[in-house]
Amino acid sequence: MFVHHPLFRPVAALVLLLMLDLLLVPGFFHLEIKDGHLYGSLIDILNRAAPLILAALGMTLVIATRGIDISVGAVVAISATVASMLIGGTMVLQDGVPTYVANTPMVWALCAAMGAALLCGGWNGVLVAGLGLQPIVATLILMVAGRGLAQLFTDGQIITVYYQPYFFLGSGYLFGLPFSLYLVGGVFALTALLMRKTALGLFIQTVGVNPVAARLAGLRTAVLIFFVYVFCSACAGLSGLIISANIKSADANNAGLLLELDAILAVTLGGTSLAGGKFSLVGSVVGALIIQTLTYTIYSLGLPPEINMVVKSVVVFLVCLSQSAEFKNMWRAFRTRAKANKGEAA
Amino acid sequence: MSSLALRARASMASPYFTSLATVALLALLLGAGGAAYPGFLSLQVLLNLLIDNAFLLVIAVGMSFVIISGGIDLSVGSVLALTTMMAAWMVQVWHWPPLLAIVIVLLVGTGFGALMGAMIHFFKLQPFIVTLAGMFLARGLCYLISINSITIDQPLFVSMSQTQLPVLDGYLSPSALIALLTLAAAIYVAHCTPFGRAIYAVGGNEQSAQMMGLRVARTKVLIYAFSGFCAALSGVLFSFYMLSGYGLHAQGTELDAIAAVVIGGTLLSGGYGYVAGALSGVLVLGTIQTLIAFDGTLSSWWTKIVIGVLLFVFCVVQRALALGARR
Amino acid sequence: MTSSSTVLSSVAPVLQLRGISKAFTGVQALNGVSLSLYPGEVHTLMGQNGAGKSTLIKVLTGVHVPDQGQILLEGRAIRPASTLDAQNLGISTVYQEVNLCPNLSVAENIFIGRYPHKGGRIDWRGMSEQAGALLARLQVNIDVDRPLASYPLAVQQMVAISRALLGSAKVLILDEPTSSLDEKEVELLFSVLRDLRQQGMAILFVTHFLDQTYAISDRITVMRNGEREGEYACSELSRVDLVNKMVGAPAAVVRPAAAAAQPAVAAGSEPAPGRLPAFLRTLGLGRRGSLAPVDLEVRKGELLGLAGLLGSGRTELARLLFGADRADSGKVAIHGQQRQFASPRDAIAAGIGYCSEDRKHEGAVLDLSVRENMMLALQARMGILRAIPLKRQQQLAQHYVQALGIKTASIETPIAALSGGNQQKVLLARWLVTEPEMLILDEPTRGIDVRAKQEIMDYVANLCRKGMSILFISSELAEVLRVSDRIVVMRDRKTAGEYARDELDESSVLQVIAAGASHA
Amino acid sequence: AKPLVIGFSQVGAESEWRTANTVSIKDAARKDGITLKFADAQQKQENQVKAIRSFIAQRVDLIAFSPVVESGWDTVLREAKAAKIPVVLTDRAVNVSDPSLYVTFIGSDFVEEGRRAGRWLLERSAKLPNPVINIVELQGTVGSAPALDRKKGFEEVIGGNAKFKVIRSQTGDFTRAKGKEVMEAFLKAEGKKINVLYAHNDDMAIGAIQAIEEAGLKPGKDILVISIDGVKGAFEAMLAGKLNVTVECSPLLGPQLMQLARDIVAGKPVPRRITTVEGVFPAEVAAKEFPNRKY
Ligand SMILES: Nc1ncnc2c1ncn2[C@@H]1O[C@H](COP(=O)(O)OP(=O)(O)OP(=O)(O)O)[C@@H](O)[C@H]1O
Ligand SMILES: Nc1ncnc2c1ncn2[C@@H]1O[C@H](COP(=O)(O)OP(=O)(O)OP(=O)(O)O)[C@@H](O)[C@H]1O
Ligand SMILES: [Mg+2]
Ligand SMILES: [Mg+2]
Repeated sequence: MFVHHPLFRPVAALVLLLMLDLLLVPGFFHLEIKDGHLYGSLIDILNRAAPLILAALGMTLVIATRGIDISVGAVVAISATVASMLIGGTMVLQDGVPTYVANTPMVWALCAAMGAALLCGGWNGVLVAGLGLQPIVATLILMVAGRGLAQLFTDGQIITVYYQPYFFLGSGYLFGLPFSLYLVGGVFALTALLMRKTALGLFIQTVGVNPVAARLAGLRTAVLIFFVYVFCSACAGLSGLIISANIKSADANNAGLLLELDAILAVTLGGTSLAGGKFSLVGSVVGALIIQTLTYTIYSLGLPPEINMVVKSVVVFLVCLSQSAEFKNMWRAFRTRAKANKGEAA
Repeated sequence: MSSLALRARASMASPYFTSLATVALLALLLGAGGAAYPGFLSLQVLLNLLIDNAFLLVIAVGMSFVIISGGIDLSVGSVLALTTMMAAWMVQVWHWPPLLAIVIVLLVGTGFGALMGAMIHFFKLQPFIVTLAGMFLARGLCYLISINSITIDQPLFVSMSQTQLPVLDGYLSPSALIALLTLAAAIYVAHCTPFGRAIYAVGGNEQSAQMMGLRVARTKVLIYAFSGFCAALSGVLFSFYMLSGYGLHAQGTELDAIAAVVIGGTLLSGGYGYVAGALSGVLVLGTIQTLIAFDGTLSSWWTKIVIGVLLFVFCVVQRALALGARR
Repeated sequence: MTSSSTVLSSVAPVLQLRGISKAFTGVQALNGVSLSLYPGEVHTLMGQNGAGKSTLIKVLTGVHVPDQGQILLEGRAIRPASTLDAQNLGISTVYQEVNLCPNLSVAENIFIGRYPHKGGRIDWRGMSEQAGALLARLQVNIDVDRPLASYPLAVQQMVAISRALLGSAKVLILDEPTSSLDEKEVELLFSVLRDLRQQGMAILFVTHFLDQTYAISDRITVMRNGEREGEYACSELSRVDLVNKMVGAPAAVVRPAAAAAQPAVAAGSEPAPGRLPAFLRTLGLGRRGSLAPVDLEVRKGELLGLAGLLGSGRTELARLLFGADRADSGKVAIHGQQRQFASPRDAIAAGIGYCSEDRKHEGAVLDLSVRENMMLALQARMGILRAIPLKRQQQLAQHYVQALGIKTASIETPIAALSGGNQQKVLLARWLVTEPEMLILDEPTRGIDVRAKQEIMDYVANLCRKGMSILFISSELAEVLRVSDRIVVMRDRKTAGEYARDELDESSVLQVIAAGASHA
Repeated sequence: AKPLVIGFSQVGAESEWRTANTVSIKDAARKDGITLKFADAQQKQENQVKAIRSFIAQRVDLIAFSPVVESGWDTVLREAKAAKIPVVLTDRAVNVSDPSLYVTFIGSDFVEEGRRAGRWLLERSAKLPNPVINIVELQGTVGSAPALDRKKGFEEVIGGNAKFKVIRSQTGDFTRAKGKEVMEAFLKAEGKKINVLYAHNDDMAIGAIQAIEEAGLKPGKDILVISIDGVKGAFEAMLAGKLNVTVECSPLLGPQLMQLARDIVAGKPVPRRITTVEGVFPAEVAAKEFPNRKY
């Protein structure tokens, strides 16, 4: 029965939100072809959700091992700045005519950026798996210092990029759809494959549920934990590229600010427990979409910015409640009692 | 003899030991500062650590209860802001008597926490998410009250803010005193009352605690209520400190508090730790900041990096000590 | 039906269960079970793994809410909504899985919830003293101020019992309290229970040991497949009948445990144990503060039994052999060549498997399914990339579910939903699938019912005949004697002698273990 | 004589503008041979208070700081006064009960910047044919001083005028990413109705411009774009004809501050309020101005 499927509730929540938009936001589902690609609210949502989805995917595995990674935002900033600085390019005025020049070949720049991200992941991994620090503190270190590093590279300036091919990552279109979607799809497929076709999924869950048993069963717990942090940072790095490519610049101080919170939120909205163990990649994707749709809805409803937070919190509360079996039971009990009372009254 | 060795091993590997390590390292940090910067070890600088971090200490105390019980509370920073906002609004705009205002905000904070605790326990929701939502809500409510900052010139608040309790040739603020009292009370509760022990039990193994017939529900709700109360109290201290209510106050304080608690030797996984650790944790963070302020040459980003590095060195040394002890 | 109830019918029952039913998703755990408990009796609940004993207990102590039926305490209908309610009503319970807080001290684990007070604050010293006294009553002499986690399962079991004995209850319920205790401890426990019975307490007792059942109980209620098979006076029911009633169909004749079974290797044409080639040999293997240096030889295809009292260091030895703890002295040689075990991986690579005594903390991965739990060790050995195809996994899982008679809704049900004994079987299967050269079994039959126990041990003995070496640790001397080819006795964390199986019998081995007759 | 010691508490490094401000002050100090104790507050008022306390403890000759927010400075400033350390505010005012708590305030006036933006729109709109002008506003961080004041100033000017309608106003947190994201939503919701975009800083404007282009419209033509700060990026946008005007808010307070510090310590009288020279740069003058932008 699909109603009992763990994914039912998150998906239902998403659908509900979309329905709301359908009613309140005129032309929300309206899609048109603009210079050769799809254009409309839904596309925007998917496009903007891309970085969050990536971060959430990485975070899912970390959380499955009973860990947490709050350095995601910092890693985003780092990879964004590294890429942007290397590609860079400056505008020079040649007798009044602005012209653009690029620095490093893009491939190298991207590799360097991802390399930096992997380094960050390795760092987190060593702290957690190697030294056995508590995940939240271990990653807190990078969360604080990472942004500092990024700003150190850029000297606190916003690095603006003038290099068309790079923009393609963030705002380019392929077969009418945003290119970032293909990136996300790729990463998702890869991860799902790893979980299905290899024993990785099983091992990660085991480590999350019962590390002692895992060790006695002969798992390399340390290696596994190390891996998930590296993976998480890699995802963060990639979303960093998308973000910076999208705004054609890298803002070391603001890029991916608080992204970690949204990512964790997405994972839990997707039905994965922060206590580790069973996890759902699809769930996390849905969770991310819920968040982005909500943000977008707030913008397009034209609500005053003061109440953004309240709305967001209320929705989160509701989604959580909708996922709590206990709440459902109590609700039922309440309803039946109400009915009974009516019966007596009659 | 072997059992003695065993005991020694156990005790040194215990959070008790890590808390001691924290204190030792703190002393080291202060010593280093004193050596590097003239006037760093002056009494007033040390007292300022307490004055400037009084509000953080109070939050950290509440946070230790939550963390020891195996939970987490991200809403504290926002609740703090909300408290300052409400207090300011009540005394400045509605001209309510300050004490009434303070009582009200404390009640509101406590209720807010209790509500979250109830959701967490009865609906089996995850603390992280519930309190995260609580964090958004509290901030949001601030803006609903007003997006401007409100200056407080109410006499009581002002005097609380500007009174200086002489200590030797330095002085301490009333807030700092309140914070220390809170800490003392919390330590008593944690180690000498059934409620306090129940917190540890729940943190050790909630299901077992239930099976052993402890009032898990009541305990958990109370824990979050207490954390809410602490957040509100520190909000009051904060409004003494700043003499203003503002929706953007104390952003990210929840992380500082968590860091302080963990540095103080409490395990995030719950069950192990000491409320007293909160103090050492807070002082460590405070000292790091003071060091940077005294140095006075660091750019914004170097500030971040240095904080990170110091945190790192700290955690690693602490860890190494614990491991070395276990060997 | 039986006269026993008429005997007691003069007295009113303290506790009555009427037509209790409880269903979980997929299983009808209890189906119209009735039971009456009289003051001053020890009432034993027997049944195969998964019969519904623990569930019944959980229902009447407010852990589960029954779907149907009612509970009467002294005639009044009660509905305990939580264990606390049950306690307040005078029902104190020791559950099957030790339910204590590992982070609290032993003393606190006994007293939490009902601390002795002095002047508004907890009276710590008084508490420690009382706790010490309570444990001493069971002759467990440990430092009660150390965290519970620093003691092995057996001790934790004792602590749980002491907690239940604290305070004045009308009804005492013990769900397999003896599963990890040995004769000595059990005897101590029973003497305590007898006192309580004298004082008119009603005791509900669950065990899988026939001897214990007959040693202590006045009446026996047999459960089968969630239903009450019948209630009998202990005196009127022979062992064979009892087992038949538990199993249902008349079972193959049950050998009284003491009687010698087929020794693993003696059968067929294998050479006598003495001349078997060694698989593993240790020289002065030890670890400071935990185990004195041990010389041990495990031969190919033999079943080596480790006997000893609690705390004699058997588990420690096993953990060292498996690399779970690092040895700080001595050598291990596999097939004559030196090995260093830095972690279980190394041991596994060398063909060793280890089934821990603590299934809850060191074995079961509760969220995962029966199949996944079984595949874990094998998959770990094969590495991450070479995933075992699902088909193969299902075959294996199905095979062992049958071979070990595991009672589960399906191989995909989470292991948490299985009964204690069945979880134990799954964990055994986890290691059997890896087909190790040597298997270390630490209390493998803990909480497994008579029939299954025998089946399992015979299954294991069979593997021995096929050439697997087995190191068998059990608190049940009788069983060790029954199945082992050789027996190594441990005392005070060092080996206290080695004996061929026919050198020893119940009495002599007890001597060696306790007093320590010098090794001939 | 021993060199002058100034303790300066900066808000943070939340924007290019802020960084330029920091750089200017540091350079100026170095040039004048003044020892500068610099403390970064990571956008937190409590950190600024801590920093000021430690400056007092270090007995610096003068304390300067750009407050995160106007309110809540009484106590610590009293301590400074008690320690006889003069205090200078840069780029944001504070409201304290006792005006003698600080010597002077040097910096720009956010409200005035808002007004200037408004006035420019008034003039420009004269040339526009359409009867009503629909404006969308990208606010700064909710509750932050510049956001509040720039909104206020702008409304003061266009408020009374029935011709102008602010149809959407949402926060873009002063960042390009948010600016773009929000603008996208606006465009979907309002489409071609939008005539004018008023952004509280250049970064949001730059982000929004991208959104406008991706929507197939021409920023600067189909939609007039007004922003504040006047950072390099804005000028580049103006050169490309995508931004119509940026109201300067000069971060280069360094030299003035140092001079001021010398005077104060030397006991010379100084004015209570010193506004920095700031201009309004329409696209027309951008090319001329661009080369001599330092930030
Ligand atoms: N929480 C649960 N969810 C689903 N099924 C359960 C649960 N607990 C027990 N069961 C099922 O109920 C049946 C009875 O379990 P129970 O633990 O009462 O058996 P038992 O008699 O205690 O067995 P053992 O002697 O091995 O402890 C088993 O089939 C088990 O799978
Ligand atoms: N009855 C007891 N009294 C005091 N201490 C005990 C008792 N039983 C066990 N211990 C403690 O148990 C620890 C070792 O027990 P452990 O179970 O590891 O040894 P073991 O021989 O494997 O026991 P088991 O028979 O349960 O396997 C020792 O530290 C000892 O202090
Ligand atoms: Mg059972
Ligand atoms: Mg053992």
